[in-house]
Amino acid sequence: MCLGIPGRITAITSPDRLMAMAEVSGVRREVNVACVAGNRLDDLVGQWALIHVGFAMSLIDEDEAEKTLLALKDLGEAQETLEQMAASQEALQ
Amino acid sequence: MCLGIPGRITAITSPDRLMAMAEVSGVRREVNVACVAGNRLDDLVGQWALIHVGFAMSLIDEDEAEKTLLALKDLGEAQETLEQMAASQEALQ
Amino acid sequence: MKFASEFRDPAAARALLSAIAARADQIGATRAHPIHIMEICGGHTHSIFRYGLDKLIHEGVEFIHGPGCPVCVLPMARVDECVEIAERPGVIFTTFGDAMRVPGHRKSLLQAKADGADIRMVYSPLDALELARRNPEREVVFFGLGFETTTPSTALSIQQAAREGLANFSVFCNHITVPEPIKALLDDPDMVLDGFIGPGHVSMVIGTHPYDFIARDYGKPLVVAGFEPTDLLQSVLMVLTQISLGRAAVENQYARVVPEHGNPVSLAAIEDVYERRPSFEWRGLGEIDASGLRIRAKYAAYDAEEKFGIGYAAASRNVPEIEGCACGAVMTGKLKPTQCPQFGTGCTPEMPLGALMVSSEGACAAYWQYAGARTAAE
Amino acid sequence: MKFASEFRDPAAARALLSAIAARADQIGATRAHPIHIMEICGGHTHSIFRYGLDKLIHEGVEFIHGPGCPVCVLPMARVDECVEIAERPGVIFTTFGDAMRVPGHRKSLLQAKADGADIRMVYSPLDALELARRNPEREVVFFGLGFETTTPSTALSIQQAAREGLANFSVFCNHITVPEPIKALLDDPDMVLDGFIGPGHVSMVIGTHPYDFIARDYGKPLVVAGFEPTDLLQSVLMVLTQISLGRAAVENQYARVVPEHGNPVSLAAIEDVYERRPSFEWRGLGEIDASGLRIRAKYAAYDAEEKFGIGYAAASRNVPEIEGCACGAVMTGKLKPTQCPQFGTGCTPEMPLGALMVSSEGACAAYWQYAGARTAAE
Amino acid sequence: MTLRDIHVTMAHGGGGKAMRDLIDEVFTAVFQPPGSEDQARLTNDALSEPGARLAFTTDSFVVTPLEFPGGDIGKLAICGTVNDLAVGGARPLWLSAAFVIEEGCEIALLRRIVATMAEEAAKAGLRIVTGDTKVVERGKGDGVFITTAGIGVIPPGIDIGAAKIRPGDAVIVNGVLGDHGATILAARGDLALSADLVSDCAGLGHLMQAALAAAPGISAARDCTRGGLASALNEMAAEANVTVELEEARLPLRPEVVGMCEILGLDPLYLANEGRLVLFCPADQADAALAAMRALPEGAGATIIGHTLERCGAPVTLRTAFGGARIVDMLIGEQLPRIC
Amino acid sequence: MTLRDIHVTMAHGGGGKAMRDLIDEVFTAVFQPPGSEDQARLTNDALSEPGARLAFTTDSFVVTPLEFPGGDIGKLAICGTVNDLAVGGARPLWLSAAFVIEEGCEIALLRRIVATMAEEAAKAGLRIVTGDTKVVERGKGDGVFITTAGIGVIPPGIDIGAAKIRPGDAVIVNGVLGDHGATILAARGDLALSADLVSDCAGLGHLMQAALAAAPGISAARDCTRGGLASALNEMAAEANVTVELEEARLPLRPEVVGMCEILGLDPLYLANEGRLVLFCPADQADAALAAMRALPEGAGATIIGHTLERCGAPVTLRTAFGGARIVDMLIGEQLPRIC
Ligand code: SF4
Ligand code: SF4
Ligand SMILES: [Mg+2]
Ligand SMILES: [Mg+2]
Ligand SMILES: [Mg+2]
Ligand SMILES: [Mg+2]
Ligand SMILES: [Mg+2]
Ligand SMILES: [Mg+2]
Ligand SMILES: [Mg+2]
Ligand SMILES: [Mg+2]
Ligand SMILES: [Mg+2]
Ligand SMILES: [Mg+2]
Repeated sequence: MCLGIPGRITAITSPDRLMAMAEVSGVRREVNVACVAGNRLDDLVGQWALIHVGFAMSLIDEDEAEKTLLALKDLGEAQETLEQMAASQEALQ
Repeated sequence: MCLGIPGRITAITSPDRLMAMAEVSGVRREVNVACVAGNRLDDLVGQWALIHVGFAMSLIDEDEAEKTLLALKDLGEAQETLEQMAASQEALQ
Repeated sequence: MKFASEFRDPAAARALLSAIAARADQIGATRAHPIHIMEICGGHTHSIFRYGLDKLIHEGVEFIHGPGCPVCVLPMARVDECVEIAERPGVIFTTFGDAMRVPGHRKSLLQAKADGADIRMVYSPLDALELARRNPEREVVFFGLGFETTTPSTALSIQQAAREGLANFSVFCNHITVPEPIKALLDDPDMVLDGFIGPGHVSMVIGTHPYDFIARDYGKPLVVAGFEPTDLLQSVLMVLTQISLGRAAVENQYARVVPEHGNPVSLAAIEDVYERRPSFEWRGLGEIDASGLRIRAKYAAYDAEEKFGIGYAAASRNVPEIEGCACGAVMTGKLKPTQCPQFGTGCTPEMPLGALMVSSEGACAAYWQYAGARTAAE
Repeated sequence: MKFASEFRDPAAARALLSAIAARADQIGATRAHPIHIMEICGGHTHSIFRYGLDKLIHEGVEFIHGPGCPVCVLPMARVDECVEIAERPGVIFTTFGDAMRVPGHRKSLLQAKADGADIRMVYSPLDALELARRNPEREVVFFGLGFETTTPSTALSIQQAAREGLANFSVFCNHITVPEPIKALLDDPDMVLDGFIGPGHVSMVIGTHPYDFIARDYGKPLVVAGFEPTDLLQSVLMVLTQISLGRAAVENQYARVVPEHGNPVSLAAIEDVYERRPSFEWRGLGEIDASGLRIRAKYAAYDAEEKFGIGYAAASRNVPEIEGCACGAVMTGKLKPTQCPQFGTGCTPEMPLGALMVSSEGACAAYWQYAGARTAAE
Repeated sequence: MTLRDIHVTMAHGGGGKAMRDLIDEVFTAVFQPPGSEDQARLTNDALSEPGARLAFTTDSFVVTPLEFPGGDIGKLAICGTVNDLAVGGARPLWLSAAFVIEEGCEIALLRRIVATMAEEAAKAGLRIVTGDTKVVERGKGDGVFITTAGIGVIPPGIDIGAAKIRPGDAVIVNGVLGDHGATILAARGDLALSADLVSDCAGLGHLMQAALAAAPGISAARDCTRGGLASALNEMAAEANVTVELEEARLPLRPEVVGMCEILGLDPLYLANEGRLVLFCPADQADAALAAMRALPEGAGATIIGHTLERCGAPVTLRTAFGGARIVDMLIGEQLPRIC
Repeated sequence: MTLRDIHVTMAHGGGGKAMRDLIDEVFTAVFQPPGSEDQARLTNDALSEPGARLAFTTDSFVVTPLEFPGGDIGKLAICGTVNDLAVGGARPLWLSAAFVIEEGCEIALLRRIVATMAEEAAKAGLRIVTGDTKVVERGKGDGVFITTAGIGVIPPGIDIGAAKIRPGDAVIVNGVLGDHGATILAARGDLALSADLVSDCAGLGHLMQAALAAAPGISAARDCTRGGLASALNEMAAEANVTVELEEARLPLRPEVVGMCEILGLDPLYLANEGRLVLFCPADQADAALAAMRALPEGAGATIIGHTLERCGAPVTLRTAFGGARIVDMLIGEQLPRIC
């Protein structure tokens, strides 16, 4: 449910209707930015948002994304260590 | 202008709307008979009428038709006589 | 086909042609100095060419093709109005097939249909009524076109709509009458006509007396004629006979269909539904007094002019007709179709300039199609 | 694709799968006695099958596919009403593509379209608004369908229509909410679930707190998750970790998109436009209290139920669902799709019987299409 | 039978299982084309005979209503292409059939049409070897359109065509004219006319072969479809630079067709036929051609309707029963019913 | 130029002069078919070579919009039929083209379409030898539908087809997938999406000949049109009774196509292509085939996307980049955009 996809706001197309152009992998669509519009609409340009049925529903928090990826990386390294440990243990036996 | 064609009334199809079936050389069409309806609609059945744009506009007077044809026939015979006379006159010369 | 094929008998035709030739010679008619007989009705024009009567008849008898094709005399501005109505959203515009190709200034109905207007060909105004019944959410407009023959059918359809209270049916009324333009022609000082073949189906409705003035006031014979070839030839013979006898009367060759006083039901319907317009424009002939009918106020609900705010007013009629079109001169017998500078070049049946090229009853189209009087294109 | 491809990294996935396996072993989860984790959202179901996660994950972890596909849970009677509205003359019925194939008692929207209804697929309610602007003579109805994620877009569109005074736009509102059915599932005495993957895009709107009751009152962990494969695996790991630690909390794996308190603009729009219905029917789950939204009286002009006189009333809901359909049992995790007697015989994606076979997010269709769990037909 | 739908939906054109089911059950099961590749692979000995030529033709078929007395669009689609091959002296071998189906079309109707096609193909002695289906949205089609293409073989030695027509040729048709056009006019219903008429739709392959065998001097032939006899003759006479003189009294016309034309102000010479051909042959072979044609049901009404002259004036003229003469012109646009 | 109309009217389909003018000026003047009889008469030496077979195929083309980035319906109509011949190993020789035109269609548009067709036919080295036009009323068509049929010759010794596919064959496509489908989705405008995409529409006759010359062991080929790669593979694998295993990481996809699919919830494997084929060849000839294909512009993106196995489970499976696996099923109906 609720197919959503990250897109970058590239331009404000109609300030009074709160419409902006969003781009997903080179595909452009005009979207409504009411849900993510702060005080200055122009600040949206360049930002990433989660696009759903023609609406920018939420700005994507790049720091949080980074944190999630870091956690994955850490886990990967930990797993590697674990696996190496398991392998050397096996070798010892 | 005013393409009209003789058709035979074969049945009354809707007495209140004054509609009847007319037939022209085996082609049937429902026509309005308001213009030719006398007191008894049923009397129309079997009669010939001049059909124009879906209306029976005039009943065809068979006697008059006969008279016209007779006149043509007479003329034909007269012409023939004339021609024969001309021919024999030529032959005499 | 009963009451038709009997009147197509070649033997009878030969006799008639001989008799006509004899009369013509008797009068002294020659190719150089022909007798001019106008067949008023486009249906007669059609029969003449269809059966090749123009080539069979004595060379001293020349047919002049009159203004009796309602499609041909319809002014362009009126076609424009048809298109305007037909293009309104929600409208189903119904028309007889022959009106589809008449050019307007912008386009014909055929082109309007191609451009998306919902235009339907019908055989009868009854079919338009039926469409209105079946499509209550649409406005069905019938293009009322024609002379006195057709006029009653539209009137009866309007009366029927009124009886049923069919609120979505209306008629764009362009009905016109025959006697008035004939009078206009006769009043033309250049007029060359010697006699008339009268439209049989018009007289089936109005009888023969409306033509009395032609014989009485202008001294020209008129014979109301049927549409089969021997009908036509017989009528020509009757006209020639009158001429040879120095008479001028209204005679009825088509008595099997035409009652002397016309059809009372039709006349009553016409009287009930229509009134005369002060004047109406005829393509090539201009405005002619009292020659057009409009729908009476009591039937205003069925009058497309009222419904769509398109009133006929001579004042708004100043949209110019096409330049270089000689339709008027052809229709009045002053020019032959082939003498029109446009014939076959600017004006062909594929791309008609004048209306006489549009309908196969138009004199120019008949010359082109049946008589092979081609020029440039051939 | 930024913010997407990074979360599809195979190496990270491998690490997550190992960690999951370790946790599962630690808890003692086995194929015979698995941990049941429900992914509530159909989008998650879709990702699981698209990336083959069901086959990659430790055999002691079993995904139970929840009621989170709005197309799947739509009751048949409601589809019938869609068809009824769509078939009215003058209506343009707009819908998301996935709702086209859902069977009603008489027909689906796809069939209604084939039968002549003017039904158009749109990507956004904004496109429906635009259709209304461009077709002022038509009634444009938007089929409002979806959970809290989609609800604000419809609300904002209604507000926009109101601002513009677009009289020919309305919404057939079938929006439903996530927490209520979860509560209903948890109240089921046969319930076997050990934890939940929460729908990330719903929480993007409503935040994470609406799920607090799950941890607090029912002692089950819930992790709000993103839709990329590592998002899902990471969330599963987080659930397992909670279980292994004997904790039950609402956690947010999808913090890059989901703010703790949701989106205030969306929430305000929802509050402005909708109110809760006393209850709403879910296919397979029956009536659930306060689980559906309707349009408030102040926006009645934009409410298709008002406009077309189709009110939702539980009383009129007694049109029976199809017999033999086990959708309810599948949606509550009691049966696997393949255990439904209709699966693959009476019910296939070409001719779906139950809704879980219609949408590619439905558990049955996913089993059929992606997992190859074919039966009879193969 | 996995196809449970009553009507065609967009799904049946989507390239997936629904489409495959439709094609398999409705089309392939009946036509039984050889193989299931994207192209039929064919061989025929007659094609490799020295001097043999391949004949290739195509027509799209659109008609309202889709079913009418005497046939349906499927019968038209087979006969039309068979005839376009036949009039060139070719023996029809293979046909392709492509369908553009409007969303909402009844599947039962498709089945009936396909059955007619198979039957008519069998009569003509040929196979439908390849095909296609597309589905268009409602309002973007009209039930079904069918396009057939046909391949035939013209045996060595046969070389007929309008350019071969000579002054003095007899002009022959195989039966009454205009039945198809008049039948469709009535069947369409908008003019509310009815008549006991049946379309003349028929395959003329065997007839043409028989005529050619009996009268090897046949110079040219055409089927008289859209635009009727008049259009076919105008085209041919123009190309041959002759004048065709028709005799009105010899034109075979059913009374109902004449009646329909009188009512609507139409000319039967322009009415469409779907099982009528006009052929030209030297006067001294006309009797042989007639006899061969009359021996077959589709040629039972074969008759001479005129002859060719050195070009004089118009390409086609008509001597009226009446003794007059007129030009039979090419139709301008479509024939529109007249009232006035 | 006697055709002065801007738009097509019913008159242009009526069988008369208006129709002849349209056909002469818009179609015949450009295609220049041999002769003006109802059927083209053709000869080609390759056809009478012993062992040669005739290939015959047809497709109807319907597309909205009629013109789109990278092509128009005319280009589709030529390339589609060329490709259906080519994938059977046939050398395309002749085409027929039948047009069903909606009343109101712009004549200038027809001219553009016809020009594209002539150009594309020339590229493919073949002639459009016969044709037809019909006009349907507004609301009973959709601008133009074109049906082409094609005749080609399969040289002696060439015999490829799905039934010849063997386990271990490499599966090759000639370029990125789904460009056409995504381009049309965007061009249609109802979803208000735009992207700098261009249809992949192309004739693949030369490409297929080159591949066959370089890799004579090629077992089978299909163009991946409606239903996309997934549907072509499902059909072929089912017929060959093998399993095709695709590798997700090797599927060539443009970012814009992926983006469009992500936005709409579509799967690019089901998007239509009009210049893409999938071919099967023994693993040891794959490099030769690839090299030959890459030497031509329409094969520049040729790449191996998977291989065949003895049948195990589903006909087509996909190993995700991720290490998982899933079935790539036949599409059910049409692919509908999802939101949820
Ligand atoms: S040729 Fe054309 S313009 Fe001239 S009179 Fe005839 S119809 Fe009018
Ligand atoms: S197989 Fe069909 S009926 Fe059974 S649970 Fe799944 S969707 Fe419902
Ligand atoms: Mg053809
Ligand atoms: Mg043909
Ligand atoms: Mg032909
Ligand atoms: Mg095909
Ligand atoms: Mg239709
Ligand atoms: Mg094909
Ligand atoms: Mg193809
Ligand atoms: Mg193909
Ligand atoms: Mg043709
Ligand atoms: Mg259209």
